[in-house]
Amino acid sequence: MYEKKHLAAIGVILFAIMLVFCSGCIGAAETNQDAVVKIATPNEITEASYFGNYNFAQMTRVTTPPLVQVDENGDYTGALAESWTVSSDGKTWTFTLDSDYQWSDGTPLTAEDVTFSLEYTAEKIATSPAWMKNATISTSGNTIIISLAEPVYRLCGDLVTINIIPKHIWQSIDTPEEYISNGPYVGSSAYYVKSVDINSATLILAANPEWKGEAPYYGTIEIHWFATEDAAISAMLGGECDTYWKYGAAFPTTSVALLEASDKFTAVQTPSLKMSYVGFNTITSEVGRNLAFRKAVGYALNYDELVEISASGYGVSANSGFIPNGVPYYKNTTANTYNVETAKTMLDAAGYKDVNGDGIREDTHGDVLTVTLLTRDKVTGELIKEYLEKVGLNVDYKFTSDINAWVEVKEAHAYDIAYNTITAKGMMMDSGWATGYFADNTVGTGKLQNVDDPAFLELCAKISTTPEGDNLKSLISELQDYYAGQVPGIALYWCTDVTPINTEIDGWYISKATGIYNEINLLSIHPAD
Amino acid sequence: MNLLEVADLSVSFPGPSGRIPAVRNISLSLAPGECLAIVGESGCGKSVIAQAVMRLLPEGTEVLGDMYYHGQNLTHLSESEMKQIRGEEIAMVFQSPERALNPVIKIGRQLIQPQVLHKLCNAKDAELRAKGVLQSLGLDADWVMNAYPWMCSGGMCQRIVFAAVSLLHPYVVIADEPTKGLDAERIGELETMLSSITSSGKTSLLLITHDMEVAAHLADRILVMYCGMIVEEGAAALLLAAPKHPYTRGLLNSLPKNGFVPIPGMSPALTALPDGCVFHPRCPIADEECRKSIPQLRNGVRCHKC
Amino acid sequence: MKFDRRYILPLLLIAVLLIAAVFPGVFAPYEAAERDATYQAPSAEHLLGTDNMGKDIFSLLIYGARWTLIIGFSSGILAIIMGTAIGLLAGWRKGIPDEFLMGTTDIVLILPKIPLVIILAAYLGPSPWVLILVLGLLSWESIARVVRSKVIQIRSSNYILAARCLGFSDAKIMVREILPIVFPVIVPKFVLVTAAAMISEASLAFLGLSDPMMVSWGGMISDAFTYSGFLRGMWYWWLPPALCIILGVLAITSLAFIHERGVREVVQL
Amino acid sequence: MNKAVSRKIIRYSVCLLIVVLLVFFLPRCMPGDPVQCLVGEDVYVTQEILDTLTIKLGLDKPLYEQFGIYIRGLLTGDLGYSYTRHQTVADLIWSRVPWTLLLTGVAMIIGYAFGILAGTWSGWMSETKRSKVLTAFGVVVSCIPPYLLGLIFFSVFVYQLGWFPYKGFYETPDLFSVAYHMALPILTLALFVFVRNLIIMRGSVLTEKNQLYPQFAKSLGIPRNKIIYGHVLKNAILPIVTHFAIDFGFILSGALFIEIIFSLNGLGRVMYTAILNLDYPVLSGLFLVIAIMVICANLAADILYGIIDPRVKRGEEE
Repeated sequence: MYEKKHLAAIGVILFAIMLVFCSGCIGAAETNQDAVVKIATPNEITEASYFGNYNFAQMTRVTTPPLVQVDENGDYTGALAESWTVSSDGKTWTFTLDSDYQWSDGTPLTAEDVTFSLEYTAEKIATSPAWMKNATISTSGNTIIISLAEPVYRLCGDLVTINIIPKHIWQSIDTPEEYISNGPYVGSSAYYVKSVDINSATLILAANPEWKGEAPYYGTIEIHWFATEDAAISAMLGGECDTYWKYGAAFPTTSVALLEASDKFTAVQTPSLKMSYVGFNTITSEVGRNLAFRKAVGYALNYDELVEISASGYGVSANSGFIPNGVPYYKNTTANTYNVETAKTMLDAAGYKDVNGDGIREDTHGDVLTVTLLTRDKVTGELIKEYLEKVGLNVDYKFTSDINAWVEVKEAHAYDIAYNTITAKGMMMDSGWATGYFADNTVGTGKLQNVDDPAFLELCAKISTTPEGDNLKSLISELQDYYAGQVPGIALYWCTDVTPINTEIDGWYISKATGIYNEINLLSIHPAD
Repeated sequence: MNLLEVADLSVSFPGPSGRIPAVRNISLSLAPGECLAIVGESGCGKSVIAQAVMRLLPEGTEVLGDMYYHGQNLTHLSESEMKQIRGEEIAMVFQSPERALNPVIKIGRQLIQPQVLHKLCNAKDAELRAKGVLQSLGLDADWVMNAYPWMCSGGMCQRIVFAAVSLLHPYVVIADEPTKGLDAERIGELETMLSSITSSGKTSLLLITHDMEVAAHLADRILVMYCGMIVEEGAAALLLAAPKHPYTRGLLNSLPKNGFVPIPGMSPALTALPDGCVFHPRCPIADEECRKSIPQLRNGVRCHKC
Repeated sequence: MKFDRRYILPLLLIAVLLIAAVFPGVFAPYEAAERDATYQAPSAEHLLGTDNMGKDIFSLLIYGARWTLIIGFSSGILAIIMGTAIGLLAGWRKGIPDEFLMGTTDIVLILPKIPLVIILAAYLGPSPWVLILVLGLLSWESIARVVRSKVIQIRSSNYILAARCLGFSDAKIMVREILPIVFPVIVPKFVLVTAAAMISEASLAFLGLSDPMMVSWGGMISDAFTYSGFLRGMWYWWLPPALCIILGVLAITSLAFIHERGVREVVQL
Repeated sequence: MNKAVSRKIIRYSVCLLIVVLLVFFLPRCMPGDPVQCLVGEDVYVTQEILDTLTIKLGLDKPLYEQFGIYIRGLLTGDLGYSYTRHQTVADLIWSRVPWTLLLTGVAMIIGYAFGILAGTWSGWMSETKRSKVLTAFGVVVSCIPPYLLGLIFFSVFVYQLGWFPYKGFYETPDLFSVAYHMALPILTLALFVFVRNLIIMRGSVLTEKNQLYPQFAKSLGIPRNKIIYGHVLKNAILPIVTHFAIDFGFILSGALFIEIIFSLNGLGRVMYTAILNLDYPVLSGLFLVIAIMVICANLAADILYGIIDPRVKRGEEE
């Protein structure tokens, strides 16, 4: 008996390894319909609306996968698409569908569904990427050809967020954002959404009977959402849930100590694509436009303490080139250093002197130099405020408790310095390499978009239209030099992701973009022997 | 045998500096069909006697002495046994009948409930009996039964309270200051009702009042109290015709028909009683002896000079 | 009037809080912004440990008294001024002010205060002043009522009549003769409003509707809740401010209770 | 209908009018673009939607016409549209109201029943040690803000002891599961209601105890329990009914906080999410609905008062 189990486990592990390297290959394991994995999350679904609720959309992505997804290294790998090619001019993208994916209600998944999904998203969803509106999409058998008006090389970055949905269900729904249903939702991957119940705060995924790929071990995946991160973590530690997941975020670093105290969980640390930074308003702010000022601020920030306090030690001081070590085309630029005296000297040199000797600097007109600091993180915001005050700046502290109020101030350019974080997904978006957070010609809520320098925007445009290769490499090197030289923002630290691993389950696969809640992981996890 | 016998009753209340004596060494008896009036100024402790007999005094009150009803010692009865005595055997008519009735319960229910609880009859009969009594008291029974006390006049409430008591056929009725604050007409009406209690010869009335005239009209015997003590007792006719104690004389002199002559001075506070005879500061004939020693009750009067 | 011994304990407690609020620097071992290692357990150095930013919790507790009490007392004072003025006017003048008072009573009573504060704070931005204004402006009605009835009761009394006959002006009579008499009845109302405002402040801080730069007890509890103080079992982080709120409110309300004898009024959230 | 009730109704109507005016004027008097204030701060809506909204709400017309449009909308149940949640505010609120009312209602029934009984007992036996302990407990608990009470209960009974579930109204939609999930939130709220009523009732009974009618009832041989719970309680309960006016608003607010702490998806969480997103239409609608609920509850209390106390004019004297 024992041996049998053992063999099965080895088989599953072997399969998982195989799956990692070649998704879509056929194994022999079977789904245990009674087995359940429970995931705790602080991401609340407030409406059972596939398009209307952001969190719900994130949680259903594994059941209606996009064409491509992000793997554990941050590279793109196939999801619904088995493979894809791009023409050398960057205008024609061809995707071949993986035949494993079939709709859970028995309807075959066709290229027609993909076309419908892309067009439907472009038409109905306000925040869809601009290229979609002008793209021509054609199909042939199980291939989809996207023809673009302008070359787009970072297309995959956008495609990872566009779910491929069943045409026969959605074509009759005219206002997708208002459509509410408690399920089931037809899915195409190994799982489909069986039900969502906002009263019990539970989303239930069930194994897709039509799935042609390797069968997952768990027949049911339950996602339970809680009022706070703490409640979710304590539910996990208390054994109510098997693991923890939060969209766009790793395990809260302040609670990692608890994981280490628990014998059921271990904390796995992985370098993250996430980071935090301060950006300057280089568009309308007088000090923000002053390079000397920006450089001086770079010396005023205590990077070590920021890692220690705002990341609870789970982070690494960044360098001025901004892009985290581990991201393709990383460049070793000068490291950020903390030196109050240098900062003061540089501010003096920039003309911001404390003339009247009251400890606060005056601007070039002789008025008190007031710097507006925008933040939505209480802890980091307070630290930065303190650092700025230490070098003699008068800080007007604008704390907004939520993203929307933050966005309002940001859009109005009513700040000089703003604190912000870059998500793993955000790092890849737009022209990639965090450019979307700076370029003022992008759309999106969480980005500062604080640079309108034509040189920068041109560089971004070039990057997005350059295929991978040496050309791109030199452009990205140039980009990092721009960050280091022009200082549109200062990287505070690169995050280290912590993922709680339940030692009773094996086969964990942690994606760079979505953590453990990804299609590959759901297929590979199985009970540990 | 006497219906009610109170022997050597003393009652004291807890005060901020020691106990306050309200009633001291009172003894009295009540024969069937008899009306005994306890007379005295406000605060002399006469109402305390009534509450002591009914055992209605608040917790913390010290009650010494014995009270016998039909030879049964009331002081030793449990609360549930006492509950049987109250209303059915000994009942009480309070002053200000408007306040004695529950304002938010219909009068009918207030008349029916006690009868049912004492198992005198079932609810249906109780209603009929209540209506009968109300009618005999000259009230519109159907209206009253469905009315609330606040809808009734003082006079009506008085009759209703009387009805509530008489419906239980008690053997002793204690009327506590029934005439306080009433006008002459209502006093007359009340006297008629009270005198009807003793008319059968079975029920006794313990009348507690400050009003000598009411006592004169109703009582067979009169007991005069001053500062928690009996100062004089005797048959009503005799006592009224020839009062012995100077206080009794003073009370009679203060009646309007006797010239409205008030007793000089005020009753002392119970916490600061004078030495000797408690009445001596107000007594016209007091002497050295009165100031020093407390007189004993002899031949129905407590006075050194009589 | 004899001094009631039961006043001693609550008054002492309030005095301690007041002193802490006025001179926090004297008692707090550290400055409010001073930092050390984060998430420390209580030690001789940090009596109640340190919070997520490494701030000394004991010092924060002392600094927190200030805003909590300012909000409480300012609302109380505002309500007192409104209530006394309207009550005096209504009781003295009868007529329109009186009608107005009786008419607005139900309305002011019914308006759900917490949701109102929330909607105002959402529109106007989180600020202690919104809280003070709303709580102060919506809590005057019970004060106005007692003042009014007291004024009606005494306005016909002899010495007031005498004062009027002597030709004193209304204003003078009010200030000289009536205010001292209504004063005892408004004191308990004042403390009840104060207590209610302290509770409301703590509740709003929990919703994130208080100024983040303002150290208050409600804010500390909210921080402990947000930065996993509960999860880490750091009771010394959230329990002391919670106790401070409870004891502060208790001390203040018990003044009213003792004053009113019958425990009739309840603290109003 | 008698005069007192009609007078109350007039006052309630004025109250409702004030609430409506507040909700109407707040977004329109804020600095900046009223459309943005009506939509909520920074949700992504296209200019096209903003333009249709301006026309629909008549924002280009004078205020009185806007008010007319607004009132017509209200009368047809239109509370606005939440662009952050892609739902009409009315749908959003009505779908959550039953749960909040369930929480509030059950907690109030428990809290009121036990509070009244215990308060009566405690008032009648006010000299006993047990009554004093209970009263002290009541006063202390009444000084704890309801959200803190919820936090403490959550921390002790859920975090530490694990006796109750972490979230949700149920696991599976059946009675047992709902009861298990709602037990702790209801108990928390009920405790809050309980102590308030305990204190009011105790004071009220203390006053009634010294009246003559309980003495008279006792002298008629009516047993103590019948006097306390039959006679005294009926009189002493009147201040509870009077206090209901203030209390219902507080209890409802308390329920909102408790929902937030216990992850119950009722009006409280709707409010919390709306605060986080500065979703003005939802906040305004919620305020309006809560005000209407409070007014209805007060109307009910007035009618109840008339039933318990036939002298309705006594309420006027108070």
